[in-house]
Amino acid sequence: MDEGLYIANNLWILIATILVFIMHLGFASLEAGLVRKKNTVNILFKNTMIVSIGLLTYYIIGYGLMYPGGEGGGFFGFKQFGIEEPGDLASLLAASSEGFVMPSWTDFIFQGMFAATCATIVSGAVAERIKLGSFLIFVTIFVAISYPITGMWQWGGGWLNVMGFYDFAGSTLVHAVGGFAALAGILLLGARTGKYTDKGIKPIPGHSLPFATLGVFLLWFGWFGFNGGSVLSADAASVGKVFVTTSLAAAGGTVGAFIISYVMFKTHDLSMVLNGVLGGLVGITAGADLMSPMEAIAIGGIAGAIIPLSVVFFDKMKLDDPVGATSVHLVCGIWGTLAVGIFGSSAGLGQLWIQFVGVSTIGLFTFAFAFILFYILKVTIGIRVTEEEELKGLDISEHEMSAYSSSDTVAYNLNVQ
Amino acid sequence: MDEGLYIANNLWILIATILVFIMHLGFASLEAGLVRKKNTVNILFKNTMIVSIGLLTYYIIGYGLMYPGGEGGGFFGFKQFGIEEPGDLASLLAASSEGFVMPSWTDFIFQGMFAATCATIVSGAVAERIKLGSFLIFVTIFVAISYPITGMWQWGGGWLNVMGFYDFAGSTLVHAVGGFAALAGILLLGARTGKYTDKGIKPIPGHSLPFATLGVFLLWFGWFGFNGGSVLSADAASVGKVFVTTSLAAAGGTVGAFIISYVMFKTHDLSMVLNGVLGGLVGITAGADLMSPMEAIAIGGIAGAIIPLSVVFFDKMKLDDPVGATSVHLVCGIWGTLAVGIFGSSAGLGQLWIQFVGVSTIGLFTFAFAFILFYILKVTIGIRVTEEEELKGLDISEHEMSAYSSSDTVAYNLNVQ
Amino acid sequence: MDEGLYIANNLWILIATILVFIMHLGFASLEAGLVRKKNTVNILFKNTMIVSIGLLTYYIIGYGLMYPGGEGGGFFGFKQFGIEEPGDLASLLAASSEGFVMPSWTDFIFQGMFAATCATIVSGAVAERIKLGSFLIFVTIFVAISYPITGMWQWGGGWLNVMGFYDFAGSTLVHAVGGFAALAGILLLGARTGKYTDKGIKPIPGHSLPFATLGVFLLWFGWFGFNGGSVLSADAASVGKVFVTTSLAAAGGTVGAFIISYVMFKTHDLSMVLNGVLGGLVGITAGADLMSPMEAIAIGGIAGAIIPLSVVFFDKMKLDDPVGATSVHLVCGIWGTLAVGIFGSSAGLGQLWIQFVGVSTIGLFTFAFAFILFYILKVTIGIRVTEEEELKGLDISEHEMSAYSSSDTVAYNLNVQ
Amino acid sequence: MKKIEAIVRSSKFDDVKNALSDIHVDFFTFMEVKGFGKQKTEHIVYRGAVYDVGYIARMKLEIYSTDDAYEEIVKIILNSAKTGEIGDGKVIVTDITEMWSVRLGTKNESAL
Amino acid sequence: MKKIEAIVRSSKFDDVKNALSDIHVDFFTFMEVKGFGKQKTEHIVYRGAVYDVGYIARMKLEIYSTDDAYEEIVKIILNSAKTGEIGDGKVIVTDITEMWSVRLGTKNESAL
Amino acid sequence: MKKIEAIVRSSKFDDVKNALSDIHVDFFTFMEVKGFGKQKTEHIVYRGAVYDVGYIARMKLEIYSTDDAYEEIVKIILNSAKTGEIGDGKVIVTDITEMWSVRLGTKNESAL
Ligand SMILES: Nc1ncnc2c1ncn2[C@@H]1O[C@H](COP(=O)(O)OP(=O)(O)O)[C@@H](O)[C@H]1O
Ligand SMILES: Nc1ncnc2c1ncn2[C@@H]1O[C@H](COP(=O)(O)OP(=O)(O)O)[C@@H](O)[C@H]1O
Ligand SMILES: Nc1ncnc2c1ncn2[C@@H]1O[C@H](COP(=O)(O)OP(=O)(O)O)[C@@H](O)[C@H]1O
Repeated sequence: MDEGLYIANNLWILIATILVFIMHLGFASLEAGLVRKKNTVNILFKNTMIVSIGLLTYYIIGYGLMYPGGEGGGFFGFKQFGIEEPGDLASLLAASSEGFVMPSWTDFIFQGMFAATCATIVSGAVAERIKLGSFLIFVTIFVAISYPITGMWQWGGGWLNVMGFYDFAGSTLVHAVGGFAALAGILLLGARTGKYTDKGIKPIPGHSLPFATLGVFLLWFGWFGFNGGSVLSADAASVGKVFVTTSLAAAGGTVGAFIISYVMFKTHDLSMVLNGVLGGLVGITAGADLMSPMEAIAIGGIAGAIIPLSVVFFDKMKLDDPVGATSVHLVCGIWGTLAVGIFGSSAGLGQLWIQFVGVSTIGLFTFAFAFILFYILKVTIGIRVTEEEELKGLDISEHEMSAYSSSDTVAYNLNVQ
Repeated sequence: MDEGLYIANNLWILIATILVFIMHLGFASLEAGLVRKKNTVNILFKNTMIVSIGLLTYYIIGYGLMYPGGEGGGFFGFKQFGIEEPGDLASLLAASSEGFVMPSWTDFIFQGMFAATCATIVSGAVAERIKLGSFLIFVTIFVAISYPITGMWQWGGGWLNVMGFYDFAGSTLVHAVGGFAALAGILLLGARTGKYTDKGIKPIPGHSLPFATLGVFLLWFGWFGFNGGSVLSADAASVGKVFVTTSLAAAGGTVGAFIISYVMFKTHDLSMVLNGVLGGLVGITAGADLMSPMEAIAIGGIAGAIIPLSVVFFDKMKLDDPVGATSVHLVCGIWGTLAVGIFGSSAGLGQLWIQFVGVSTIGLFTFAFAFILFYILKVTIGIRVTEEEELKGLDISEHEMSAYSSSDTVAYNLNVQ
Repeated sequence: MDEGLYIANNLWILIATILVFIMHLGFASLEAGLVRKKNTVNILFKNTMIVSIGLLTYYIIGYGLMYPGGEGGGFFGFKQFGIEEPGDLASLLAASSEGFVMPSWTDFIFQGMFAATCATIVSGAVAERIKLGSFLIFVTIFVAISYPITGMWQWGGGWLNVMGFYDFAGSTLVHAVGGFAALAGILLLGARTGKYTDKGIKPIPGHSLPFATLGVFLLWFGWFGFNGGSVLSADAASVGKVFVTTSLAAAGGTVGAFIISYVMFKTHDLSMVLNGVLGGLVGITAGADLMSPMEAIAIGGIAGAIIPLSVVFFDKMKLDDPVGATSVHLVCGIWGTLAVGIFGSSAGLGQLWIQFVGVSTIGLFTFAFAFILFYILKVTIGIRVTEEEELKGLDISEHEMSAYSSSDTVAYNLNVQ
Repeated sequence: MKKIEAIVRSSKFDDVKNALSDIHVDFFTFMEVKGFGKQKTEHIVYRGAVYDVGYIARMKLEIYSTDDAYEEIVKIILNSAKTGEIGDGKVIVTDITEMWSVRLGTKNESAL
Repeated sequence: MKKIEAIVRSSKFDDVKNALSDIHVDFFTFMEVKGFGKQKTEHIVYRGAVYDVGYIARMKLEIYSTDDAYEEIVKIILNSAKTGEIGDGKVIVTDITEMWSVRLGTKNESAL
Repeated sequence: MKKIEAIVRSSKFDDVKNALSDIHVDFFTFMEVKGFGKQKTEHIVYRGAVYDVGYIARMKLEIYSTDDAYEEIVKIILNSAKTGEIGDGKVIVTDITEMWSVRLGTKNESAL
């Protein structure tokens, strides 16, 4: 491959890496905005730790588990601890004669940013009541082991890949995986105190919708890298197409959630529309390169429309998810995976079945793994803070600090004399 | 064209697209910061909807209106609904033998991000009193029809282009267009209740200057894509130059607004300096590729200096603009357009005249379109909320929610027992 | 050089420029989050001015001082005011036959974004008590003169470069330089009123940890450009490697600060972990291209572990630094510089000595320059606000405004009737 | 000496203040309070669940006055705070045993 | 007429409110206050320095009542706000000289 | 029983608190209030328009005390809150009819 072309391809993946990185800020902002003031430090702390823990574990064993090399088609494999150094430029160019092959640095860092993402999804769903220590242990093990194993099934050339499963950028492999783990956590933790009362559901509004909105825009921003980088080259036609389908699906999701939430609730709930944007993005992720613009709008629009229904459904089931992570990532992740069998160039009953098999086997494995892990933590060190700690807020009880301090005995106001 | 070169060019436009996208977050943050707490959800909601509506309408008809193809030189044209798929890479490379020709995907998504921008400008100016429904209808029609028509006159090869009008990245086509529509809205809506009293002008400070500052930095960040992408290739010398002129103009705008607002008000008003940054950026946009660094500093500096004067002027005229959108986008947009005839490689009386013709015809058309559209909405469904709704805030009256909820009956403080 | 390759290289430096630009928002957010509410406008104002002043002075004389050209090896030089225009593409390509040579536009704007960074570091350390006017004068002179002179010693081909000093992206040249200037400021200003009392140290918590967290993520985001761009080309292997080492060092810093601050304080202090992320990033900056992933983790981990120790140490010395800038930038900057002699491909006692000489001579010069400049300001116009102004907050006393206004006589609450 | 406490609508605060100012009562203390009363409260919708806020934000004024002046002050407040709709609030008067000016160290009438 | 002021734990506010509601005392005013008392306060850690917040956030209720009803109200508050741990708070009763309804312009009992 | 209410400068709050602590008055309730008075308020400039904030943020302390102790408390507040400049605030004393401890269920002196 021509050096200029190689460099341009590599450059795009590196830039996509940066964009996926900033999705962690997107998640942190969104989740911080949707929890109560008294749990803000806690959620920010978790999200800061997650990205670092994710990168370290993915470096140490995750990458080796996810890309075991060899013949492929398997269920489990492991190559090595750490990653190999790439060769020099000449050998990289030579290896890329048939198409762009990334240097191992680039491949690792791009994939590493993805890995931590799925843990971040869990963080929002279990917010406001989980013990910090248990959560960090869960995340470390989950990202180190579970995520790369199911990832290998498809992206590492494993059995699902051989079977013909299609998941372009991770509607299943990242989003539904995060969502299934979140569901396990929600089930074992129980709802936040006071959420489901005899008199019905008590809404617990987030403390800062500006931060939530900031988070959603940053996620959309990062999604250009998430989906666009998943082309795995800077191919002029493909990346552009993915940008178009991704954006139009997000736009469709916005409008879908806008309409359905208005029909259902007779008002304009910003938190629903924000979830709708994300629903559209998650929905298109499995088939972003297969869809026409109109199909992208349809997939995104349906995903957005699902959001208010799904949020209400989970609340009916008393599955308490402060940020709507299960609706966005689990439900729309499943929808996006199946949509590959319904819309676009691969549509067909056969493909739909394979998609179903893919998302359900990965879902089962992930759910079981997460459930058992959370369960072990629950019966050993415990996963839930005490009711008193929950009432005070995790910021005081876990961090002994407050997100918005007034640092003087009194909040000195505008005109202190 | 060499494949590596083609890919690199295309990559830059895609990255510029992402940067222009994040300007929507910039606008949302800036506007949210400069309105009152009680209208924050409303402004965030509008800005979230705008970007999605803008992309959808631009896909459906906007792009076809703006780039009708054919002979050019006209006032109006329409190619088709939706966009054509680009050919394969070979045909794209072949088509680019004389210079980089973007794949249609790339072209559409880059242009689509611009389209929604001008609607966002209106949103800030009419904030805190406009009805949500009427605003969304306005934006949909305005972005779908008015923006692409005037856009075609220049960028679509229309009559202004043939005449020699120059507007590199849209001081007129985007910013002044947004500003003229904003002015029509302000005129028909009237000022916020309580702003202009017998005793003089009552300032209504924004509720979060940190968010406003965040917005301005994000806008500057995005402007690298807005102007840099408007080179329409990754040409090494041109893009670099545009980065330099854009940044120096922003720096000039900062200092210009700093000095003049200190001279006028004897204090350091952050909101003025932030508007000054934007004024400098809007000012350089028409001629970012034509100016030397010193000329860029001059254009930006003058734009920044205009800001405090313009803000005071509009207030004297009782034209109530909560975020200064008319000063930044309309006044500095006009200034930047004219500056192409005064500074830089195209300067000259002839060019100045053409610039004047361009900005005034586009201004007239846009103002008339927006005025009529707002007027029809006013006499049919109404455009202004009731005084009671305004007093309560649009968050409660239009969205039945609050941007910063304290979710418990009482705001549980630091040390709840 | 092939045109496609040249364009790709240039594109990366331009993108890195944008990333370094957004670090200014990162600093602004971090510092705003870590000061008290009543000083928020002030810190945002300073950070907005700094980036603009930095770009303007760097254009006018800074670049000429830092890259004087000529034989090299010197202590001081000056080429010219402003920058030369680059030649046309053909001449650029010709000049790049032996390796990528940036067009002057690109080089200037990339370097210009760095220059302002070191001033931003000072801004945080002297926050909440310095006079606005004096600070702006300091920054203007410091960035215009002191930063480029020491920068020249290494990056401008000066005596340290000849001697074999290594500072890849500026652990010393940017971060320690900012830190030394900050130290001079802290010494001459004294601590914030009420910080060090008879009864011990009174903590003065920041008013918004969400903003502080936002800032740190944006800084990490920007650091991909800061370090990645310092490769000075888009070389596929090098940039990828720098991304890996930079990210793993940040991850190491997070975990290092997490562990040590837990051991020391028995709690999870978010502000410490955030400083730990930055400590890791500063630490890897001098040798980001020389380290293996494991070495990067070690360097970052040690830097993160240093943070809590250093913060406590400075507080014991009664050196009051509201944001921890001296711990992050000065201490970890020195650590990172020395680490080049301890870890990685250049490690060795000889190199360690040279690293020591480099950081101490630059430190001495910078500290002396900053101290004298602050001292002159102190004895002439004064550098500290009055105690009354400090008590009221700088927002009211310097800006006559408030960061979070409730714009009505009373803060109209949720349910105003 | 009397202490007058008035709980009024936030939206009427400026009117009350101006009316007091017209009779040269320029000194008083106020604070934001919340009230449960006959007036129905707003409802809020969040993620599909509707709830009543349950209380209404109100302003409370405290005015220290002489035994002679208080009746007029009460009258002025009753007039200026009135809308006639449910939710107008209450005014109460209590006796002050002693009142001091911190600045002057003087007591009662002379402390005003 | 009596004015009852109760300083209670924030966490007991809902219980007090419900208990009052059970005896049909639905009208009152409340505000957030801070208290120094026997109860030890939380400590906060920030950048290595530990400090006590020094005060505890509490809720203050103000209820205007007739001379007949106030004893029951006080009893209900004493019961519902009690945890038995240090920090439960205080209830005081003072005499109201006059009470007015802004809406009705009526006085004392008829102003409730 | 007496109730002492003091409206003081926010900047004097810590001094008052320490002075009270010196005479072993460690229990009281306080809140942030706003005051209109003789003291001129700050002005704010926003986008070219100047305006007076119109009120000044102050702290209000409420101390329940025995009939014996209140005079000393008042004296201590008057001393410690004083700057001598306009704006120092007021202290008032009213009679409490009954006072209860929620925790102990005891009344008056024994409720402190
Ligand atoms: N008995 C009471 N004790 C204390 N405050 C009361 C009482 N009754 C009413 N209030 C206060 O007055 C406000 C208005 O009362 P409401 O019953 O809604 O209307 P109205 O005053 O017109 O009868 C309430 O929100 C509450 O703050
Ligand atoms: N003498 C007092 N004057 C005013 N408020 C008081 C007084 N004593 C206690 N309080 C209030 O009651 C709250 C609880 O008091 P505390 O001494 O902690 O517990 P307890 O009420 O169980 O004795 C305090 O935080 C304070 O707000
Ligand atoms: N008549 C009054 N009723 C209630 N509060 C008052 C009264 N007079 C003064 N205050 C309170 O005391 C504060 C200080 O009063 P001011 O007149 O400014 O100074 P000084 O107390 O020194 O005379 C005011 O801001 C207000 O909160």
